[in-house]
Amino acid sequence: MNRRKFLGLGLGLGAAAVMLPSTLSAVNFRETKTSAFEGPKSHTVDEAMTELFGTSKTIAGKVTLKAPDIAENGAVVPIHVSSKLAGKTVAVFQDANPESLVAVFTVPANGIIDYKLRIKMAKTGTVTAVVQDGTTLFSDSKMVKVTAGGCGG
Amino acid sequence: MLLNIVKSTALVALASCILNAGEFNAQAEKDRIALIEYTVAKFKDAEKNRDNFFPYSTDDELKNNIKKDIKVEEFAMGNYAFSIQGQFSYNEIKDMPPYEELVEQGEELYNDNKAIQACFPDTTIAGDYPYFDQKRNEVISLTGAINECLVNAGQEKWNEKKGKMPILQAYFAAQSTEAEKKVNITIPTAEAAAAYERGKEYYYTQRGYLKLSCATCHVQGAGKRVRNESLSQFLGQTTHFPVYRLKWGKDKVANGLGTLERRMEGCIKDQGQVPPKTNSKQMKELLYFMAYMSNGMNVDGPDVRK
Amino acid sequence: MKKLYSVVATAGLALAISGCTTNTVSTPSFETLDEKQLCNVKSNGIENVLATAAKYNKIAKEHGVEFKRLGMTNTQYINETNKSIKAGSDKVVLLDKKGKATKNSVSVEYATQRACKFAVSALILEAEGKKTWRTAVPGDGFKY
Amino acid sequence: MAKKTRIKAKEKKGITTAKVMANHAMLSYDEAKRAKKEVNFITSMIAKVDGVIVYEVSTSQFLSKNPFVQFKFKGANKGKELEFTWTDLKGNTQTDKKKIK
Repeated sequence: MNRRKFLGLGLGLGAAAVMLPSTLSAVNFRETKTSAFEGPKSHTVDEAMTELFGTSKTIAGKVTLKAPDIAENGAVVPIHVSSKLAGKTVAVFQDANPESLVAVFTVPANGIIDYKLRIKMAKTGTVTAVVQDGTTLFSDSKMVKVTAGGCGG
Repeated sequence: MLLNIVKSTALVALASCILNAGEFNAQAEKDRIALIEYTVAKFKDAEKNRDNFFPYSTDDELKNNIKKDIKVEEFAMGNYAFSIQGQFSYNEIKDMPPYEELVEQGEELYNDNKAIQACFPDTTIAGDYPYFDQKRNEVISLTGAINECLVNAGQEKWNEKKGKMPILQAYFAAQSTEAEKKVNITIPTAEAAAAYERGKEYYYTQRGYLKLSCATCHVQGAGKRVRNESLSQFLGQTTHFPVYRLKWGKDKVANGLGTLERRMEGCIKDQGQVPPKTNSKQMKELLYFMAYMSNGMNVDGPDVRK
Repeated sequence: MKKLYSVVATAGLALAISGCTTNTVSTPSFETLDEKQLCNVKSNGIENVLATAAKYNKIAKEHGVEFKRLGMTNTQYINETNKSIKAGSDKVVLLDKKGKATKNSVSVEYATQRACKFAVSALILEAEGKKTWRTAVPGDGFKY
Repeated sequence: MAKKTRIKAKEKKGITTAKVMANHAMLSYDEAKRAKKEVNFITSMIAKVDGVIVYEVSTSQFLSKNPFVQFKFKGANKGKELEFTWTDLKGNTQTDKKKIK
């Protein structure tokens, strides 16, 4: 209860701050698709995907997701998403954490779908990258094993 | 004062190296070359050499996770030299490593400390430590030299494992790497050779309740697994310190960086033994021996590990 | 040529001296210690075995070969066992790596025997190691 | 949040590659609870050249601490300034600039 209240407040502030500079064209998915990020029902990848895109049906292919087979450390998992599609929205999901949506990219006019980021994973799970091209969703998934890594102090 | 000592010993070391090369370091050179030959042979083709070197590894592991024909220089990367699995993460994280800001902090530490500047006018010295001081007849580690410099200048000692110490050392390492320096350990006297031998004996002697020697895991065991950890090879083990470890930096980035001594302590504890004190003779002689085994390899610190 | 002789001579001397110091530290008799007999709590009694543990662990510590397990040195282990006996407890509470009490404990009997075993084995291992370490060195005793 | 965002931007054959590392604890709900701190993480990142958006992402609590992102875009020349802004859950924002090499 507290948490939801707090989140609402945070988003309000965030929205206000974002509105100030000239980012009027920006789509803030945290604001418009709050439920996809934090929704009480969106705990699985499918549910979050539906909240975000209206469907969870994806076609495998045309998207390349690179991630390690075994993470060196669950706190720093490098991810690389790339695609030649002319999609406008790219999303990254994972099922190792209670909420599954990690990030949503809005591809600008000059943008190229070639994104790298480093994410946290609480345990072994599958990372999924989705590119929305028109009304079709293309995806690629990869399982990343997370163990408590490294010996010695 | 210390600068003079360093300068003079360096000169003497250089001179005696030329004079006595092949005398005091003859055994060490033999050991070094034998270690290179062993390591190269072992990783030439893991799958083919299974009977000799990897009797307990799975087919999948040997085929898909151990690289073939590794060059000597590559062994400085630790287990990432052979572990295909680890390489993706390593390369990605190395692309913009978490320690970059710490190297800059190290530069600030250096620029703000006149005493350190006077003791270490040359910042590209990471590959020259530990060295054998002939006047004092003992091994001097970089950590020891930095603290001695601070104390001589009336300043307080730094923690030998984390904090300012590895941060300054990261700056030295980065400078040395940029200047394309190589590991350059000399054995100038009979006493130095004896220190080297003691370090060697420590490395190869079984210790602790698990009866493991350093070599059990990192010579004979290199490339094998302990649980999910690929054991790194001895060759090149000291070239890249200080190291940023993801597990050390989990809560605070500044804690992520550690000196070689910090890493050694953790490793020796895992052997089931009380580790020697960071600045003890035993530790310094062990590091002296280990660094000699990486002689001629590129200094490539700081680096990042899991 | 003469110079070379002197160099070899000093090197030999230095090696002899250093070899000598390390040899005197470890008395060869440790290798023949009978750990099972020394550390048998039933036949020797807890107090005696704990005294044996303390005696040999002190030497192990001086030699730099003291055992450590799960964040606890053998010295801590012996001290904690002594404390428990003095307090009349039959349990020894284990410490974490910062020296703080954990939730885990073992019986005094077990702790005594293990402390003794660790102390004695450290010395036996050290003595054996002097003879065997070269068998692990590539280019020396290690053949592949 | 005084620490600067580290930015490296390089242009080659018309494509600019930007590597960015923001300085942020990225405390997730679980981590904040454990550390008894307030939850806070970056919720959006935007990069612009000449006022035109070249990168835009809405982010969650699952980005690593001191999050790193890399992105590519067309149409910018060497010498132009890349402006990178992040906003976190509490509404803090930080903007840093770097010339494209």
